[in-house]
Amino acid sequence: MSEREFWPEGVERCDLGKFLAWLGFISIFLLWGAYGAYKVLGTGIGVTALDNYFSFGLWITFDLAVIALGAGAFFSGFLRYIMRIDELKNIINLAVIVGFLCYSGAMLILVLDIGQPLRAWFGYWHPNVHSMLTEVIFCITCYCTVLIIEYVPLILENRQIAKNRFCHHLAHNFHVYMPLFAGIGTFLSTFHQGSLGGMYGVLFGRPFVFREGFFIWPWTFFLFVASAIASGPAFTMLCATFMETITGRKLVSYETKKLMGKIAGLLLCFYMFFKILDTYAWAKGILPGMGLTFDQMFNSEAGYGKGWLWAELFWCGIIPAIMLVTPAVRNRPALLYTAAILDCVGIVINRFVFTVQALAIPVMPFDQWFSYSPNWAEWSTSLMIVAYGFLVMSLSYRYLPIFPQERALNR
Amino acid sequence: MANSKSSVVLPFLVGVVASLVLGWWAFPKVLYSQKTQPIRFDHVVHVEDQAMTCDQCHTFRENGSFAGLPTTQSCADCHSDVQGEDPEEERFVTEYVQQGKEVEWLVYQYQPDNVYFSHIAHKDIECTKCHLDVANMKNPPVYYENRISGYSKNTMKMWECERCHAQNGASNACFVCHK
Amino acid sequence: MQHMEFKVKWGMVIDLDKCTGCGACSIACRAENNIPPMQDASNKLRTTDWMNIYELSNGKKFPDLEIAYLPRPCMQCGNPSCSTVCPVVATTKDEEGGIVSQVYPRCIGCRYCMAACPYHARYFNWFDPIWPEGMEKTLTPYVSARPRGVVEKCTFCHHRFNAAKEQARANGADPLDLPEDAYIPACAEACPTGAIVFGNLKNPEHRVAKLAASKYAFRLLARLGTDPQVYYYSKRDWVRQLGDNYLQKELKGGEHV
Amino acid sequence: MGLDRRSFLSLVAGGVVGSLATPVVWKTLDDVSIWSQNWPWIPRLKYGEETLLPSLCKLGTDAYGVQVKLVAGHPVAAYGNPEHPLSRGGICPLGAASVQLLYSPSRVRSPKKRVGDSFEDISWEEAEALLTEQLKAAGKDVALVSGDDTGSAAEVLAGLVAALGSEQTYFMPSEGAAAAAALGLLGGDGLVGYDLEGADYVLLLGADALGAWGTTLRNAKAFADGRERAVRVVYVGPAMTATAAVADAWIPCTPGTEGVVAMGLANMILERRALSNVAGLEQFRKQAAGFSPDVVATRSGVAPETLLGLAKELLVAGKPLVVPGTTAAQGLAVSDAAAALAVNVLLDRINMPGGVMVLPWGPKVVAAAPDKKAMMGRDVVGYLAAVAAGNAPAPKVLLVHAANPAYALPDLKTIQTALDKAGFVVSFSSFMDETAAQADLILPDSLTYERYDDAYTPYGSGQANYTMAAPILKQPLFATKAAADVALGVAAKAGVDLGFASFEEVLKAKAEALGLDFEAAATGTVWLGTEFAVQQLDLAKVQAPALQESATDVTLVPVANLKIGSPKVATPPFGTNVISPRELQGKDMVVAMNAATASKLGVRAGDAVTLSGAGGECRARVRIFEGVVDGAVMAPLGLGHTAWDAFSRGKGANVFQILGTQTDVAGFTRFATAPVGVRKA
Repeated sequence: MSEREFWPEGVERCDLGKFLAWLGFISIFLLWGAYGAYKVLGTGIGVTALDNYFSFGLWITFDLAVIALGAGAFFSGFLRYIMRIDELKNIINLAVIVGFLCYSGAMLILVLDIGQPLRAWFGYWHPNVHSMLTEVIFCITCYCTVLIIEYVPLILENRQIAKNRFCHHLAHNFHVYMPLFAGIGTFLSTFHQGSLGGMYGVLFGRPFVFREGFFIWPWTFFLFVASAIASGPAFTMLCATFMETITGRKLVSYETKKLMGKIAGLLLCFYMFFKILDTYAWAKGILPGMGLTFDQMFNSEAGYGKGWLWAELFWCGIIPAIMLVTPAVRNRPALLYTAAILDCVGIVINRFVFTVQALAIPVMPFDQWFSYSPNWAEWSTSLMIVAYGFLVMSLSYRYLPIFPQERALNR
Repeated sequence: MANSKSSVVLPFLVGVVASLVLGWWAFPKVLYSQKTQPIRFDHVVHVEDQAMTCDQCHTFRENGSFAGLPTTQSCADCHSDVQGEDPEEERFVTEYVQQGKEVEWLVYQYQPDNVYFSHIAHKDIECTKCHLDVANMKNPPVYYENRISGYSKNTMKMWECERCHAQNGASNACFVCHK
Repeated sequence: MQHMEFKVKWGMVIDLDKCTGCGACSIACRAENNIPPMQDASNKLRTTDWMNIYELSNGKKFPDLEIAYLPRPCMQCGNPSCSTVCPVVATTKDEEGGIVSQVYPRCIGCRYCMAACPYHARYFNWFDPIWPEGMEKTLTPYVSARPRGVVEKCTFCHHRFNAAKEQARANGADPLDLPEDAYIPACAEACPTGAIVFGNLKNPEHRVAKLAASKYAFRLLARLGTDPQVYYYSKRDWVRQLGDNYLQKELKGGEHV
Repeated sequence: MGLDRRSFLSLVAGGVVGSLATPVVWKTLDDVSIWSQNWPWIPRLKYGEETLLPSLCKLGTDAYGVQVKLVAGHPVAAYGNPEHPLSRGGICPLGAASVQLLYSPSRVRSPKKRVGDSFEDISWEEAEALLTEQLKAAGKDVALVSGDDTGSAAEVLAGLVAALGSEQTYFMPSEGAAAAAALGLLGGDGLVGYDLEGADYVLLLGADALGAWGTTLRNAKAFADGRERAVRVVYVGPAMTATAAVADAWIPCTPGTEGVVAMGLANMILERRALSNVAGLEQFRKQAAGFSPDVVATRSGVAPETLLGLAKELLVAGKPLVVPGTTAAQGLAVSDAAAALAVNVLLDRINMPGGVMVLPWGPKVVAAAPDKKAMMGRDVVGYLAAVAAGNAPAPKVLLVHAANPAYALPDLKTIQTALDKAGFVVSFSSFMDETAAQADLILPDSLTYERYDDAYTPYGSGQANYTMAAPILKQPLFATKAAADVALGVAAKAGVDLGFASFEEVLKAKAEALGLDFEAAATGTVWLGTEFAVQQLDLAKVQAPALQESATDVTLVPVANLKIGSPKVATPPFGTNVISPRELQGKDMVVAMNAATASKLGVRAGDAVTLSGAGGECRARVRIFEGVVDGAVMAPLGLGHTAWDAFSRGKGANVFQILGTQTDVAGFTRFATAPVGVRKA
């Protein structure tokens, strides 16, 4: 049986040697990251650049960013299965895999990031129901399970595996129940995206992120949900485009991409509206209430200048929002992709400043600004997760029928 | 079809039963190592024959802390020389008293450093509520040590402490028992 | 977690007009609480000092400069920002006396509490603790040695509270009605100028209660709503003003401090 | 029945399902987490009976009572001793770290003999025999440098050296010696003390009383009590020291001009108060007249109205007290001390409640030993400089006790030359300090907690006092021995009779001489003297401080800081954390200067600079700090060790290296401040 027999039916893939060379290239990062992980788990998190002021750093930023960007999975699922936007079937498989990679990758990083991974299950056994993080732990692990359940039928659809009748039926049954999982996933995902925002919003000792509440949730709860669904679809679409560039094959129709861009654009408009309102209310209400001013929240010498804010709100917020809702822009691939990239970058900046800048700001008047930049141990392990994503995605692309349009588009 | 069914169900049941046996019977045997006390101390001789009370050896100090096990010094108040026939006593006198060494007794209720337990706060409770009833034992029981955690098998788990505290209206705040 | 009220509220008043920044409190704390020594302690973002000493300045030019030293233990907040966020209930404020607990064997090391605490009172064990050979024999029996990967902080020498209660029980006294000075933390005991005063804030007879009620007393970042059980005391206006953030217009009246 | 793939998978699946209903997974998960809570490589705590024993802390220049907490007979922590008059429950940073210091990696754990460039462990018999042999060969060419000017151990060692026929017995520099010399200059006799508890106005002329000067802990308690009584404390000095930070006022003055300020005050007081019954008043008045407010202002930077304010405050105060001193807690000019003493005389503050107290020299029990007064009157820096220059014969055997002259003396290059010239250097150091590291023989002293120790009236004490400490530990932790016991043993071997067989006997004799019960003393009873010798002071003999401007623009102000260390000990392991970035950044010492000085020198905050002085050069980083007078650079003392251990070695620079010396009156060397050059590194 040749390796070709494992490919999805009727598609072309690069030759095995080239593919293995590609995997070898990816493995360099995996190995480097594995070494970093070994040092972190073996000697302690002290090998990173994290410290008692910056207790959160690249890892948490990375986690939050990928979880936000991975929101394409639950939101596309929601639109496809619950809202019945049929067009999305062309990209939903990719969205699921991207989502799975983002969430499982974030969990792997968390294993490194918590000081006592052997006790990680305490979050279940001894939960503090008042902690937003508890909610995050519950929802993320549950949702990760949902994503596995959504990913499994894709694996079972491999040409050879599907020959097994049991697997074939199993995959089919999974598909039948997919709306249910999509529903559960939507519920879980909305909550933990929100809880991640809530995690920051409740920090009343951190004027940069603290927000007043809406019922039991601080504003950031909703802002994080909105920002995640505004960037997730764009990221999924970018992933598809990126894969097309690498493989040189057309995988998703431009119509579908435009639709994803439109969805992202509308949501981004929605998000930016509230984000700007929120920023204004924060600067005018919360900060003065704490005896602080807007200017005190920024320090360009330490690397936390207002540039980040303008980049996040204007260049990577308002601009892509306008671009994405403008049909003329959406019709031009280069502009669509640019807008999508800006959208994603904006959300990453948001997660970065909430994580790092929030901690850099001296709250005690006699304290000072400090800077943080990640070191090799954090980069290597984060890149390892990226490499892991590439690895799984490469294998999935090569062997699983992810893109229903691929045959037609490459005829 | 019948054949194929049995080749699924039977092995499955075998697997279940085998793992249950291994898990409930063999696993505890593997998990715990057995240790014996360095000296075969006979409580009965002291309690019944010599009519000693628990607090003659297991004393409170002036500051309210609990001295726990007696030191060799305090045993030597009586056992400066061999008193009886017991070869273990003789061994105690020659190997510990005469050499001024402390006996490394194994504590069945050993709690780790992160636990704070005040005996004086519990002094109205029967010792045997938590401790093995060694006062009625001629031979010290076997000490089972968990190979993974290093705990004694008899070490009370937190939920047991908490249950009793809850039943008696005592605080279950973390710092009541942790340090 | 709902706000709990206690009959006894252990508190501290630190007189910043008496603190010379000598560091004895911090070292006494280290010895008492088994914090390992550090060969290289120059990166202050990585050191563990339950009692950390900040230098405050009025920011003026020579010769009008004034400085003050501010020792910062855990504030044992009445409304802690840290304990509510802990996902595994490793830190709580639930014991009579109001000391915020930190239980090392429960902590999973997520450091969320550190992100939450605006006082930087919480410290992470970045590596396993190391004592120079033999020095581990000087570990006190009071506080368990912490492995890497868990967070720790000042506990007002909680073990001394326990010891005082044991002593009271041995004396046949009420362990929850301790006389003044029956329980004081190592830092307060060590302070050469007696700048650190400790006692029950709810007992009007205790010196802390009197000092805390003074118009010269203030608390760090009080307007955030943390409700600390540590008070500071200074007759210098500029020192009190540095205890919290104020907008320019608020300072003109000067009534907030 | 063959086991095909399907049935194998079923078996495994059954096994998995079944085991979920057993403790295997759950118990293992739980036990693994418990294991993570009690990792075997994390040290376990030891439990046992707790005891509290009194002892002494002599790690700084102070000597005060502490209490050591023992658990099951093992020391775990040092606390202040509420019963001790010099600490009253307080403890200094070195004392707080003292128990852990017992296990410092730099402790010398057995006698060592130099072999080429390294050391060889030897037995005590061998070590004592070697010393005996060297002493016999040296004849009377023996010298002693001791850093313990309160204890009887130095008396025993000095007794040995004197019995061998040598007068070369020295203490390390101290302000006590300078103050006593100043008193002597004015015709007085005794140790100088200050009744800080009784004063209602304290003018500190440079003395960093709450930093590292004198009886620091007692000063702190007196200060705190004084706050309650509204005692005003004014600090005059070149930098914002620990004392200045909490004093009621800081009056900046040009470094080294505290004596000038004192003379200026004397001048103003003389103008405002009619005095009689003061010997030598007229001659002194003439001297003081040279220190007019304008002259003082020019020289010291203290404005005439400020000076006048001080003078008035002194005159109105009921019990004012003027205390001379330096930020370095050593190297004080005798003339400055004399000037301050003169002000106290003018205010009639000698042997008055709240004034300057003249305390008796302690009893001497080792007959052969030189009088402490004589020993304190000798200047070690001058002696070693003379040895280096060849003006004095180099000792064939140099005994170094409780001192680290290779680190803690000014003009280190010269000192080094002298040490190199010494024939056979014997260090009694407990630690591998700089002197021990280059000694020919190390006879490690036990630390106070491991042996008998005592202290008689550390400098500054308001009344004479004597504290004894019995060993806390039954045995020294390592193969160390009390230096005094070694000296007594070696004396016997060398055929010298010092009259005692052991140090314990010396202390018994001392207790007896003071009329103190030995057992009581050994268990913490402190003897307090109540006699103050009547003094006939003659102000005519005051030698006023020189008035000429210093030659350089910039002056170095070294500040002693107990948290960094003392002339005796480097930063202890438990002390590294309290050293702030204001003193040490990475491996660089931080020096402070105000913005005006920095701009004049063309340096900015964070710049690496080279400091150069008469003694040499060192590297530092600049901190802009407005708490330093114009033209001064403040530097922390106690950094820059080259020996010791990783907790102190290679951190910052040793300021002693660059400190030059000036010859002062009464044969003393002054080095509290020194000219310094600053340039970008």
